[in-house]
Amino acid sequence: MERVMMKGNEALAEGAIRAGCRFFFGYPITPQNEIPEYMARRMPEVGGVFLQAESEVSAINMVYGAGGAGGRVLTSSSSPGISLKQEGISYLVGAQVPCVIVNVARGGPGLGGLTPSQSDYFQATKGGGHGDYRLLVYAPGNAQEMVDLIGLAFDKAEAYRNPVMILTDAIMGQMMEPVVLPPLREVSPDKPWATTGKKGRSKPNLINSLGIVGEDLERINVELQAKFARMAADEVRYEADGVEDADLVVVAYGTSSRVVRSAISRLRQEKKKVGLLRPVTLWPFPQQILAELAAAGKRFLVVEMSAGQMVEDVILSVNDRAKVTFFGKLNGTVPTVKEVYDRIMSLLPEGGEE
Amino acid sequence: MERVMMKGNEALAEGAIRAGCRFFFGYPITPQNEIPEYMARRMPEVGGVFLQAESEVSAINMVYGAGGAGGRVLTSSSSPGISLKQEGISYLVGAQVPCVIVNVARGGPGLGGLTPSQSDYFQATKGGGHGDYRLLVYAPGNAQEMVDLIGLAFDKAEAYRNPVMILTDAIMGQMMEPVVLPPLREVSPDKPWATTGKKGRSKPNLINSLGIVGEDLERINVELQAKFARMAADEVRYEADGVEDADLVVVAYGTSSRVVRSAISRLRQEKKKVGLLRPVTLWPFPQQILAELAAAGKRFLVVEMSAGQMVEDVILSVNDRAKVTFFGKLNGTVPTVKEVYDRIMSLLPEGGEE
Amino acid sequence: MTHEIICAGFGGQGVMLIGQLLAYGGMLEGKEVTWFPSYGPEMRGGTANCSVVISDQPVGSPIVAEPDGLIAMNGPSLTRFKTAVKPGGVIVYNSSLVTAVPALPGVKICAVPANELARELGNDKISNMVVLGAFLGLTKAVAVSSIETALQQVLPARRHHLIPLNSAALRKGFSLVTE
Amino acid sequence: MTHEIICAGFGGQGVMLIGQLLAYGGMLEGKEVTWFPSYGPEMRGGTANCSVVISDQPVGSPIVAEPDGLIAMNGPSLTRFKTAVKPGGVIVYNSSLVTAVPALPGVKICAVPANELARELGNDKISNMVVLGAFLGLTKAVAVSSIETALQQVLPARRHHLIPLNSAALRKGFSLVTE
Amino acid sequence: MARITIDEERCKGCELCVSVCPKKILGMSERINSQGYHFVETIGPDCIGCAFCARICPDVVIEVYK
Amino acid sequence: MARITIDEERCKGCELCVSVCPKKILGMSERINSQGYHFVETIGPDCIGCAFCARICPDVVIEVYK
Amino acid sequence: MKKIFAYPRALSPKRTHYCPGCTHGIIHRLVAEAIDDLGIQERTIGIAPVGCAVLAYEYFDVDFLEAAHGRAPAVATGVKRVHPEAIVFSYQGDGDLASIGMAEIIHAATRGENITVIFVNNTVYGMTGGQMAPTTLPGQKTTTSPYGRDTATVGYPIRVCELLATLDGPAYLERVSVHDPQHIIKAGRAIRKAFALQVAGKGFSLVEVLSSCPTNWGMTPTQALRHIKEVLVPYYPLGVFRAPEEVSGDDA
Amino acid sequence: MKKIFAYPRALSPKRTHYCPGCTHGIIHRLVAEAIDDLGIQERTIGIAPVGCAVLAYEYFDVDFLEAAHGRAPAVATGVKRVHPEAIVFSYQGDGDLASIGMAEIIHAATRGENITVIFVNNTVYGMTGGQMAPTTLPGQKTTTSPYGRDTATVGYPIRVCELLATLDGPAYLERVSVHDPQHIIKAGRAIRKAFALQVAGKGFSLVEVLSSCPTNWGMTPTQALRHIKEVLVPYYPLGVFRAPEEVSGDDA
Ligand SMILES: Cc1ncc(C[n+]2csc(CCOP(=O)(O)OP(=O)(O)O)c2C)c(N)n1
Ligand SMILES: Cc1ncc(C[n+]2csc(CCOP(=O)(O)OP(=O)(O)O)c2C)c(N)n1
Ligand code: SF4
Ligand code: SF4
Ligand code: SF4
Ligand code: SF4
Ligand code: SF4
Ligand code: SF4
Ligand SMILES: [Mg+2]
Ligand SMILES: [Mg+2]
Repeated sequence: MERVMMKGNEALAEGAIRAGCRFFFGYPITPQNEIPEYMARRMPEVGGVFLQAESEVSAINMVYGAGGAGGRVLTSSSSPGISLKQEGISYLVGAQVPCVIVNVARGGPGLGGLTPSQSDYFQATKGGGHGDYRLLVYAPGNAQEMVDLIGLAFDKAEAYRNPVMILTDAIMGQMMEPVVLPPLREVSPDKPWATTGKKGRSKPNLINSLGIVGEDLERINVELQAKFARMAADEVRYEADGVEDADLVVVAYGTSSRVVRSAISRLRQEKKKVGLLRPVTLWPFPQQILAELAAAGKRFLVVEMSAGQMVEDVILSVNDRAKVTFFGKLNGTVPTVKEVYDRIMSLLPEGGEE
Repeated sequence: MERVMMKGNEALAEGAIRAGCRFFFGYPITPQNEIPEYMARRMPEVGGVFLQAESEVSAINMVYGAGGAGGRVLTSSSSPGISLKQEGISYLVGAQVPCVIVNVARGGPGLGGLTPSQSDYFQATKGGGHGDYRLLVYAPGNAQEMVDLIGLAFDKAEAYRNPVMILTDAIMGQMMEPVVLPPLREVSPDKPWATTGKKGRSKPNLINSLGIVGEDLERINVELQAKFARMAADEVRYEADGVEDADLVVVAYGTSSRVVRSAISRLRQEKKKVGLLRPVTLWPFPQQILAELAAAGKRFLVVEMSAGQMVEDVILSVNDRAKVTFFGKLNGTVPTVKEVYDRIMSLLPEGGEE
Repeated sequence: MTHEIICAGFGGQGVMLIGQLLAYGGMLEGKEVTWFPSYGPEMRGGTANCSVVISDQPVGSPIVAEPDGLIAMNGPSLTRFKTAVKPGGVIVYNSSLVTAVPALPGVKICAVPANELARELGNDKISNMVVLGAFLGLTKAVAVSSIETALQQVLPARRHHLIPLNSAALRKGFSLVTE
Repeated sequence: MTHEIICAGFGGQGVMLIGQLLAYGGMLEGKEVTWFPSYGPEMRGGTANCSVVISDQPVGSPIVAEPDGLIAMNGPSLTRFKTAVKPGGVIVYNSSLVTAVPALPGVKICAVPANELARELGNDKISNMVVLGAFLGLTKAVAVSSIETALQQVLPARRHHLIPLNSAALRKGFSLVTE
Repeated sequence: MARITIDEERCKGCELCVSVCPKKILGMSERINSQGYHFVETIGPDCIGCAFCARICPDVVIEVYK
Repeated sequence: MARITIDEERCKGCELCVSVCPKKILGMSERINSQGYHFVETIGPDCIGCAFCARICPDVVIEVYK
Repeated sequence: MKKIFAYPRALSPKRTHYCPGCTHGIIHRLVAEAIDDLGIQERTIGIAPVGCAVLAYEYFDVDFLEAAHGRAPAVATGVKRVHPEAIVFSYQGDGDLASIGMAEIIHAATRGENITVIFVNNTVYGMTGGQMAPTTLPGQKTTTSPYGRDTATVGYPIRVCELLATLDGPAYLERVSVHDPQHIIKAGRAIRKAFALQVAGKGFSLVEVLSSCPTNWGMTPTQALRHIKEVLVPYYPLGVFRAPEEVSGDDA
Repeated sequence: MKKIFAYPRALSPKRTHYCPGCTHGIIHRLVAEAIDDLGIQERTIGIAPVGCAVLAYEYFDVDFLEAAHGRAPAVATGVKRVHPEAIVFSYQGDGDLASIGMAEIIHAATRGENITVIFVNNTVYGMTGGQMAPTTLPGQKTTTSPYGRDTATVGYPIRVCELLATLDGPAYLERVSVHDPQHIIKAGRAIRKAFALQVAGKGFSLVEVLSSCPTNWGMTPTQALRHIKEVLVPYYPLGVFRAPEEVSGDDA
């Protein structure tokens, strides 16, 4: 199990290739350029296709074509580019085209900045595009998860015929960390629905999201909702660290969970009862464990690099606003370990404020 | 006060013109085409500009230019087209450019259908684009409100230097109803920030959302959040009808509120204690009144033409999941009065199920 | 008092217009009204229909699911909507294009050979007005004179010369069921 | 034991590389490590810096706000980061480009005339390695030999002929502070 | 010696075939099909099998034999 | 009789001016400015005021007098 | 007697939703005949646009994907890259291709993407009710140019073949019309050639077909064909704008 | 002695963030000089792109809007429609204008929108670290064409002036270069003319400037200028692609 140092973005790209991804369509944008650049070098080596699209809009529609035709396909971008893909994402869900979409998020709104951010949580989990839809959303917590979750993402995308999003950020993408790479997988899942040319089939295949008559559209949506319900039941992932004996559970994902982890490890040395609940899937959200922890009397601190987005899902899970406190940093800056440490201290029983 | 019959879309268009809107940029899409078509005829009559853009993406960026230059500017579209505008909307908020955006929503996801829908609620209220941002979102309940709220929308957009969205649907847009039109207003609000050419100013004006250094971006966001807090405090609107003595409060907006109203008026004749709470602003959401009603012991039924979106905000307001029931129709069909009636009956104490 | 009406037929038969006239007429009489079209791909070639509500109260849902009045200008429309009509309701249909005579308990059904009558008046295109006239005669939803005023507002000026003809068709339909 | 290090300098001075070498060396010694660059418009012309964490524990935040080690290749970098260094920490700076000698309570400060020393070795470009060597001598964050192994992996093959030179620079810096 | 077949139910009565038939042997029926269209019919015997009618028909109503 | 002025702090040491001066009287200084760039300096007296250096300078470092 | 004009195999027997006399139907038939002729039905994949041809997949008996408005060339690219041996075509209207989809068509063309584009130019947005298109003629009245297209404020129509002909990527570009049987035969040949070139791996091919929209032009179908002949053809000259040297003649 | 070459008034005194030797700086100066010459500083409004020139607003002493990537022509259109008397220009890179912004530039051009576009073609995405652009030359190595641009798989560069010259809308299109003082003078004249035409209400004008990116080309600034002269100019011929008859000569 050789460890190699890789940037998160490159680890993700190599992870995708090892998971059998052979089609990449994307458009340059900082801070995710390492992904297309890596793919440009690497895809020809494995007989895959790297194509730089003329825009994010075009890229997501190439993904729609490639995924609809049965290819294992990836696109990546960062916040403004992901906004441009919203129509396409809605189409992908509506037509049940599997694919993986990576958002290496940066600060917004608008042009914003190249600094890391977690302010695209709503967009990823509630649906930035139109219509009732859900993406399965993974939030890696380190470079190793960049590798592991992208592999999982392709499998899940195809199992559910639904796009899967990896929501990460500038820090996770730019940071180098040691990773262990899995072997190259050859995948050729059966996709009887894919448009390949009829090839003797009696009925042509169709990739489509049109329901001209209201009842047709309703039927499509009933089917989608049933699928989302299955995903919600089966796909929740999270990491719980020291939550059993904790008075306070800090909920954080991705980069902010790392800062929180640093703060908590200091606090633990000081014998404070603080735990970390790190959602790995942002949708479906780990509602149940949070509800259970709430029932067990814990209080919660949500730390995000945003004005407060995931905190809504925490409140919806805990169903008791009074138990939830929020600490956010606005796009552009990352909370320091000290800030988080201080905030937790202020919330602990012995911390004074209570 | 002459009443004239107008389609909702046309009422909205005329309302915009009477409120001083002189710039319209848009791209055709059903079921909102009456808006650009009306503008194409009407704008030249009032010395305004109607321009059909080459796409929704282009339209929203023309709006950015016109709004940034100080014009009172409108764009309209329907669900897929609104998805395409998400990057632009995020830019408009980031650069604090006032404008009004109309979504005459249709069924999704994807191409969906032309049937009415309320499944773009999340997109409108939580932010379909990237970054932490909010739009002021109005949901008209009849043709008269199409006229009145669009006028208000322009005033608020300029007061807050923020885009305002009108979220309505295919039924509200296509339906004809009598309206009373206000007189034509001449507006020339002072916009010292607008790009007009320096015209002797010592400092050039700049419309921008870039914060290259993290701290700059944080400052921009702190300013925006302060503005959103003011909007949240001052701009909530709703209609409460018979909620005081109600056991059950039905929460619904736009088209579904009309169906609910029909059902409730039957139920009232049968002496059932049912009230209607109709949010007129979807953001800021009428949290407080709902919290108060919950505190007074009411239960809630949320009716939406979606798989359940506003219901999250109702739960967040009420902060007690047990009190809230949801009835949704999936994109494509509208609940019938009878369906709503039956559902309410099943929830009333004497309705049997309890 | 609330009238909930569906007008349906082939595209081009003018069912949207008679729906609008009903709503407009209602408004002129001080009522609350809504008019709502079915639209979209159905419009093209196929059938078209619209819902009209005329009421003393503010109108809730503008979509009529269970009409108390149905105007059916062709066979497919009649087939599609007739069973939805509420007991006590009225159906007026264009018997020039519909052969089967439906029977529905508790619903008043009235056949109007509209194309023939319109042709007698010299213009095939006003068969919709004949049927509307008959509908008004049976339901008194709005007065014929209100529809005539509405015509002035709904028709573009270049078509105003057709108003007398439309009037005549309306009155012909009306008298057909009232005399 | 955790080392939190910032390497900073002008773009082109090779500060990113020495950061990566530190992280890579740490990894080769079985440690948990992270390397994180500052990037963006700053890269161009201006200053560049990176954070390195080397630890026995899984690394939390990869951003070093309060370093216990600072490598500063130029004046602006030293000015920007020196006050953040924790008590007990170490600063190694390139005295060829920095004139002012700072004094900070509880922080060990070491001046390395890196450009001169590099030039002595025959190549201006390896001043970064000289400073890194001195930093390793003072902190023992990783062994010089680990950095030498890391060089093999970090440098592209076409640059491997430069490894002996880099090695010499490292050792020169190391001996400067240890001998 | 040629003839055409007409799939009456597909015909939309657009009259394009009528307008191009060199022998002027196509005309519109008095009857309508289930879609409400007056469909096309042959009104003369002199078909030369030029297939102009078939080629211009947007609804592929006509097949030609020769 | 001509001369140029050099705004040393703006200079990025790109040497474009050096490459176009017909009189070869521009060269790079040993010194660096606050941005770390070796800036340009005049190394000869024969300026003819052709302004080639000024025109090609991307940073508008040079003004020319004649 | 032999059947000399038969219903194409690649066309499904369904009735179309097109308006009476709309030439979309003719173009569908020509595409189906080309597929039949070349024997490629089992490996053809179509991309339907958003536009009146949104339901094209109902009418062709081949695999299909419905693209977002204007994005058919990008979708076709995705499909073709996964199945280089498949024959991939998009069918697009003038609003779809020349307005919202302008970037996608230009870039597919300049990439020389080995696909075939059937571009139906009817100078108007048919499906959405007759709004102005990038191809709407100067002075032409539409629902969004109610006073006639005013070039002073909204500019000039775009000639797509001429535009694409400045690129190095395309292998074949031709503009045809379907306003009479003779031109329909020529149009059929052009469409067949475009597909044949793709089969031969020659790269990007596009056939622009001048088409009618009697509904939104406010004309009878016969008047509409005359309008194509008398007004459209003079503005949009017919002809070949790019052809590969290697493949000669109509029967390529 | 008189100052014969002075810092332009319309340029702010700030230091730019451009790399040493990057010709973006020269082009900025030429734009500022045109504004000075025509005396329009008080009524000029610029649109900055996303690209290396993203901070252009820091360097010009005129009102500015920052556009989303590729959308500057749409933003300029919005501004111009509100202030027809203002002089509106966009400043765009080749990725911005010819890739993501292709639809916007073509439609602004075909509308004959009375704006001026300064199009900086450096055959690469400068800001994001040297990825392939639509203008990247065949065989050219970039970070996303690491084996050299392969026309067989990613197609051919786009020549923007030639493309836009097929439209009826534009009033003025010229391609210039800034690789030596003589060409810089010509480029300055073209830019001045483009602005002058807007002042005269003649409609859409665009000047394409062949520009260097020493950083991403991996060259010294001097080598980069030689590369423009020897490699870019032959591929992208300099010259006027459209000029209004009414306005003649360089001093229009
Ligand atoms: C993103 C988006 N914008 C707009 C529309 C609405 N729309 C549907 S079809 C169409 C234009 C159709 O015109 P054209 O492409 O010329 O095809 P035609 O109907 O004339 O054949 C438009 C604007 C849409 N569906 N999606
Ligand atoms: C929607 C969106 N996509 C991508 C980007 C990232 N991006 C910024 S600049 C740029 C390209 C710049 O290249 P060019 O336009 O040629 O300008 P240059 O830097 O070469 O002057 C890209 C892709 C972005 N900011 N927004
Ligand atoms: S085949 Fe020719 S002659 Fe015969 S009906 Fe058709 S058009 Fe007329
Ligand atoms: S062309 Fe076809 S659809 Fe039209 S009338 Fe003739 S047969 Fe009927
Ligand atoms: S003005 Fe001419 S001669 Fe003088 S320094 Fe500049 S380039 Fe040389
Ligand atoms: S061209 Fe300008 S920036 Fe470059 S060296 Fe000369 S003066 Fe300095
Ligand atoms: S609207 Fe026009 S293009 Fe569409 S089907 Fe009808 S005639 Fe054809
Ligand atoms: S990256 Fe290239 S284009 Fe950008 S500033 Fe540097 S040299 Fe100029
Ligand atoms: Mg069209
Ligand atoms: Mg560039």
